[in-house]
Amino acid sequence: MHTDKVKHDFEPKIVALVCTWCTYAGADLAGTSRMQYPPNVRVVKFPCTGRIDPVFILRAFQKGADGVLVSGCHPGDCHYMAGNFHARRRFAAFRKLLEFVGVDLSRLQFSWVSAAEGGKWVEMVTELTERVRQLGPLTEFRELELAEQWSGATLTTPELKEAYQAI
Amino acid sequence: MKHSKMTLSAETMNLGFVKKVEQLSGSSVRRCFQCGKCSAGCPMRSFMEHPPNRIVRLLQLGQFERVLAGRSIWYCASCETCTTRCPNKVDLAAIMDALRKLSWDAQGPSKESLVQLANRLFIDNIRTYGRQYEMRLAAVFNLKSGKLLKDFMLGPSLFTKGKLKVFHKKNRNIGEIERIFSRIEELRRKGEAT
Amino acid sequence: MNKTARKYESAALADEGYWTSVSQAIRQEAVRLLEQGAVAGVVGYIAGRRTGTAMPVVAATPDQAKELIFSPACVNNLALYLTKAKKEVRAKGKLAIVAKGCDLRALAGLLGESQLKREDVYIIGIACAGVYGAHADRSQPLCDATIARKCRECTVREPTDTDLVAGTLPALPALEPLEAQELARLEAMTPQERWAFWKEHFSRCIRCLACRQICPFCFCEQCLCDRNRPQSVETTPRPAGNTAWHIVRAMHLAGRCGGCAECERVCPMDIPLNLLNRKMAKELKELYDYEAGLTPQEKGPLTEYKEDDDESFIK
Amino acid sequence: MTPAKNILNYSYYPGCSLHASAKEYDESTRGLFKALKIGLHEVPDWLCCGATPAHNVDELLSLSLCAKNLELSNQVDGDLAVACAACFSRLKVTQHRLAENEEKRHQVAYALDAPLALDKPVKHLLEILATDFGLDRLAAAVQKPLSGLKVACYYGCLLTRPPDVPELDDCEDPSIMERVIGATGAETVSWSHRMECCGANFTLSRPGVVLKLSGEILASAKRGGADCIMVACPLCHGNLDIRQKEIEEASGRHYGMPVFYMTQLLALAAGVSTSKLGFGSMMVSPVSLLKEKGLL
Amino acid sequence: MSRIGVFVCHCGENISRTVDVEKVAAEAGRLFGVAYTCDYKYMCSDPGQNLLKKAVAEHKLEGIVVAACSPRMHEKTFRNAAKAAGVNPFLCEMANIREHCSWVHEDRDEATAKAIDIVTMMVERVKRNKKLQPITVPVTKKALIIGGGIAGIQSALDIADSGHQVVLVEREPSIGGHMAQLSETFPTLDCSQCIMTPKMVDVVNHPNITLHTYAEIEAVEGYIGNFQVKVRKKARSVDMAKCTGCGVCMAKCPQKKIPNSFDKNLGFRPAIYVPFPQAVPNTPVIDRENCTWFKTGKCGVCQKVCGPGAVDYTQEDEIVVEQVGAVVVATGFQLYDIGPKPAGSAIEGYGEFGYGTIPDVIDGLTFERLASASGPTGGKIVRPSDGAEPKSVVFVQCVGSRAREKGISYCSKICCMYTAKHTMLYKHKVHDGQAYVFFMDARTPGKGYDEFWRRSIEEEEAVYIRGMVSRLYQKGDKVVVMGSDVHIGVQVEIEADLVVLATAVQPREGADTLAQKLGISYDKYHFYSEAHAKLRPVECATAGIYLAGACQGPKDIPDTVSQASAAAAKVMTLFARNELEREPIVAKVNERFCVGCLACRKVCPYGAVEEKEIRDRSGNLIKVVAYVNPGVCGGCGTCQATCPSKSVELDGYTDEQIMAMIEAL
Repeated sequence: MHTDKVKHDFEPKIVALVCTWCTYAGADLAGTSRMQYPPNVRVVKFPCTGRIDPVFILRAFQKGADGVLVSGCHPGDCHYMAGNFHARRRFAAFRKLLEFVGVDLSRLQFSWVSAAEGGKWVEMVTELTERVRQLGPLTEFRELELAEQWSGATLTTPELKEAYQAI
Repeated sequence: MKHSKMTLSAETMNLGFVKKVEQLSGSSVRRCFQCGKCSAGCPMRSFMEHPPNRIVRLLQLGQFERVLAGRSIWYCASCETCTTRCPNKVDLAAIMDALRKLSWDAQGPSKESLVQLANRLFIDNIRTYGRQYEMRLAAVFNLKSGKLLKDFMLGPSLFTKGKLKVFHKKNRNIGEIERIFSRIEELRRKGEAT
Repeated sequence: MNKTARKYESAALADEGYWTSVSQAIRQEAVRLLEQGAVAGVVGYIAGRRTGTAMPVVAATPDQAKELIFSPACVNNLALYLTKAKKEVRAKGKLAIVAKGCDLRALAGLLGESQLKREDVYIIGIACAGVYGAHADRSQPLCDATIARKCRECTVREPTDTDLVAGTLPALPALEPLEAQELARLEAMTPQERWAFWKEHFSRCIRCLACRQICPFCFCEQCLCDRNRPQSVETTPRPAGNTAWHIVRAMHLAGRCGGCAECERVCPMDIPLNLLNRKMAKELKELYDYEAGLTPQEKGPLTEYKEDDDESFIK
Repeated sequence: MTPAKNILNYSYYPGCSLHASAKEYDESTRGLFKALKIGLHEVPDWLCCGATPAHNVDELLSLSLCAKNLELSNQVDGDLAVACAACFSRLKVTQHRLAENEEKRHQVAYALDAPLALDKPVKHLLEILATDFGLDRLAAAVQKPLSGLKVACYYGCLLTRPPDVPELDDCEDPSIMERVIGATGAETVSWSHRMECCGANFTLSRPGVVLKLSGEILASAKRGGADCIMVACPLCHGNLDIRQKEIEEASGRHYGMPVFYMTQLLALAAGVSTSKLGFGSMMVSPVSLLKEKGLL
Repeated sequence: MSRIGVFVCHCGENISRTVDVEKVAAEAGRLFGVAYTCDYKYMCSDPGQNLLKKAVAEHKLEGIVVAACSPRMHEKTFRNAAKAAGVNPFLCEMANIREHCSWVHEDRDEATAKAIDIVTMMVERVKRNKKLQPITVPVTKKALIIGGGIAGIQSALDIADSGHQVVLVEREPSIGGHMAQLSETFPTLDCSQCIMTPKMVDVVNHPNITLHTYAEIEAVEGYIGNFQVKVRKKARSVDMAKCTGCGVCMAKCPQKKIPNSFDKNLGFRPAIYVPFPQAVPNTPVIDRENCTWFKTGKCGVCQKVCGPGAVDYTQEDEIVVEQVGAVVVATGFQLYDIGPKPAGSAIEGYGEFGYGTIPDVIDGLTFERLASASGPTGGKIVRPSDGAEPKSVVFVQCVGSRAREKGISYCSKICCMYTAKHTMLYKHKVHDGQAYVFFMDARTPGKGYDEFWRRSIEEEEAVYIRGMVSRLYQKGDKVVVMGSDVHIGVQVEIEADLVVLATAVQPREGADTLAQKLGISYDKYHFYSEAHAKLRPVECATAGIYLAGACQGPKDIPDTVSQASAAAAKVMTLFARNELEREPIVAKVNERFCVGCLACRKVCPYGAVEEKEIRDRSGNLIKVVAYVNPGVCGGCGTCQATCPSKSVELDGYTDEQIMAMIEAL
């Protein structure tokens, strides 16, 4: 797959939040089948997608991830019966919120990858990596991290400016 | 008739007829579970109003008039595909033979006359000459079916290619052949054969 | 925040008789309840010292109850006083509470989330014409120019499932849905524009957490955002932490928020917080046909599921 | 290799068609067997097997006619060689049916007015060539290899069906024709309609049926990349060769596909004089094809 | 400060071929808190494990990261090694640098960089891992079986034979269930009662089985190994200890014309009765609704004639409390009723079949009673309307089943076979009769099943007609069946003497109520849900509760018996241990901060969350919080993701651990 290795200017950081029963096992299968995919992904294992708090996704973006993949068992296959059903609603709502706040949703991918779908895991990781590579680094959160609360430029009234300068 | 309602009862189901068909063909009719494989592979399916599986189905319900009235049995090419592939060992080709025989004996409840005519001439030829003479068969068929000019264009070229013999002679043993025919007729008269 | 020039009508939406009759009904019931000893106190409003103001009160005696009023200045969501966050009020025993439609939705939510038992509270619902907005000129009556944005599109003016309804709703004209328009404006923006919009707002946040304090649903004893092991949300008022706070807050309120917009009212930095809540409510309605209502529900949209929920966003 | 069976001798039942429309089949068969030094002696006074029309309406007649032929064949030594697929099928079916049905056996015996003599092995030419004679010897006898000729082997219905009767080859995936002609160095193509029905005896009563079914066969052979079709049945030959021009007219497609009897090609390879192969009798002339391949 | 050891495995060359293992070890050594690193050819080998144990001792390691293959491969190996070395096994984690790194990447630099990241993440995680202890739960070695049909009987006998105590609870006055009502059984046509009654007798005679008939489950509390069950024994009005089963009371009871529901109301019984002669226990009950004594206070004949003085009109319902360690639910099925349904029911009846008003239209179970030698007609097949022998019988399959319109989309599974059986029983008894069967598909997967079905057609000459019947109506003394043969596309009409409907198999009424008491889940039809459709077909998701028979889905007798024995085997597996030990990956509530909104309870797939009251020393309620029962918790963590204040945490996957991994990036 990557025999003709191209050096890219930008290697995105991808964080994958996966459940241990399906997607983690699917990624293992990709390994045992010696499939190849971009090395940009870092996997965090959960017992179930039901355990994945939206805060983790937010935190990953804040801490430098350029893309986040969330993946678990197909509906009906959850080891815990219903964890992924709850997760599905939670993520459906959360991505709408992120979108509303102005986050580009093409950096956030949700998928169902079963323990038998090594190929789908490779496809998901490759797709997201390549897509995020095209988008470039996620600068918005990084800029926020660097920004301070007040800068004189946002102060609108002379009194406030004066007060700010006095501090 | 094809679409009219069917009332089922011990009286309306002619199961005796079905037994006769089973006896003549040596094949069970009830075994069929209507998988449709016979119809799926039948080369003549598109020429039949009842596909082969439906013929068997009608037999299962003892509906012999519906079977014999149709042209389907006369459109069977005897290619044996159905029999070969039937998962239940229903010998449909033999059942078709039996049905044609019963229809033939009943003197044509079917509208299909051309195939019956061809068969009749073919057998008559054997009785008369012992062997088949295609020219004669074709000519008489055309004459009797009223399609005088059918295959008119083929005739001369076949002739020049030496494929049609105008003159033909009877077998030396034509007497023995006639005996076969007449003895079969005798058996039937006596009710010792169907 | 909408700075487009608009002509506001200053004609009163309800006449003085309406406000008086509502106040009368509240007082009468409160006095009766206290005299009979049916409740230990009535959570309601009394007039503020300045004209055009009102403030929450827990009337514990019939005399105090005679002071109760209802006016356009009764902006507070009193449901807040029944949550565990205000333990001293609850400790008094069974309470009666004066509740506008939006407050009722909060009460229904609290009932559904085991924070309150219906038998422990006597609800005096108000047929509510609306209350003042955050920056309203309170010398004017309740009118197109002074009414709160949430009230412009209120769907719960007539309370249900209460023990008593105070007042009769006057006929009200249809008002321009400013908040819905603002929501639509934001939705029409590109993600970059929206990011810029919220970045500007969130960077002004001073993390006073008034939004949290005023919210009837923020009844947690330990807020996730105050934790430091692990620190999910940075606590200092820097843009990164502020953004995270407001996202987490909106997420935690999704499927629960009753739309009282108190968060937005109390925000000293004028951050349009209710837009976030409105947005989530809208999405949950579209996705799961869920709406916060006046009746307590066994499960919220994010604590239940259907096997055939939409998953078009999942590959 | 196998010293035994060096001299092969057969009684021969040509059937009606081989004396008429399929005379080139008869000629080439005799030519081939002569070249291979296999004895072939026609059964005297044979009669029509009854073919499809007889069994279609009168099974007893069909059985009786075939039983009579089997009886007649005993006048000549050697297993009974049959060229026509339909005759072959009827003779085999008769042996089969009468073996398993005592009632019918009695009826037929009465009709023939003689004790039944049905035991003579009935063999199709293909079986004789592939098994009795052997493919090695057949290959050794080749004088003019047919290499370069792409042949579509057409089995039709009756060579292999029904499964338990002819016992010639696998009834769904036979290869005997390919193996036999392959011994001459000809290339056989893989194609879809090897065993589909050509329309058979509807050629007389309902030629429209033949135009459709045989048309599909020709189209399939063309798709398979064949230069020509090889058959072992006069009726199939008649439908594919004699009616080919009509099929072309009806479908608007040009095939120009010569249809050989298997023995024509085998005899050609075995060095039999082309004048004895009846190429001139074919409606679709093979001359240009054979010239192109350097076989004429 | 932590002292963590990082062990990097070469896995022969599987890892070291693409990952620079020395570099990974060296980089890991720079991490804060890492006290020791090394790399080794095969960490999972004995020398590799010894290396780990030695390093723990020498370097006083408090946490271990093994960078090697997938934890699914060797986590257990290394956690055992850690345990042997004196480190809590839950402080040992694996960094998957083989399946997730060396095998899927080719570029050595990139793979090495990724491996370092993976190790770093795991180091940060291990720093925050807590020592966890396996959870142990004691096991009460006594099983409760709910339902005394063939499923419950089989389970009860199997468990009792293994030496464990069994409590069998049956709602009806006798055990036996539906199987006791059947005439013959497919595909062997042996008599149902002949094979059933010996088993019923075995139950009542078994020293390990306590039988409660005419009893229902009142309440269930507790969890795997420790259930407390309240059983309501309905007042029988007959003292079981005194009754000899002589039957005089039944003979003398003046009230004799009560339709016997066991016989599908074809026959009658007295007010004091056993449902059928072979009933177990053979002790009558008084049907208080129909008894003259209970209705008017007069009569008392049965009491007067009872020699042992067993009849006791004053008996009251009794609550028995049983402590059990496991529960087998075997409540079976009921047949769909084609009659009109009371308002509020989701399932409509069949107006086109006359809503059950045509007397000669019966269901399959009624036909069983007609054909049964011990049935109300002594095995003679007659029409209910006039008692005449039916000469043409039409059987209609899939009535209610596979009919989404009726709210039942599933296949009832047994009807194809029992209808084939019915045609045979009919033909055996009425030789000149003709059986017709309207069917949509014939579903006969089972040993000898298809052959059986074919026999009904080929030998017994039943006429099968593919197509659903449109309508039934009375015409004189006949029932006109309007159907169609879809094979030939022709409408078919039959004037039948008797019509037998193969009505859908449904769960028992009240299945949902029982499920709520047990805390098990059920599907939209109220069939109980197994934990996994393929791999855990007899267990409920709720630990310690097992399913047997048609309560889980339509099932025939062989399948039911198989499942019943399988459930028994599961119970015996549980009872083979004195204590249950389970991975301590369970959720725990921080009671200090929990405000008791109970969102966790709403999302918990296991029903593991309960309310817990916190009181001060003088007993005043301080607050209500959530409590996670560790015996029931499955460890999915959905509660934690849902909890707004994160007052419930999943051990082994705490926010702290996960945040540390994310932040390590």
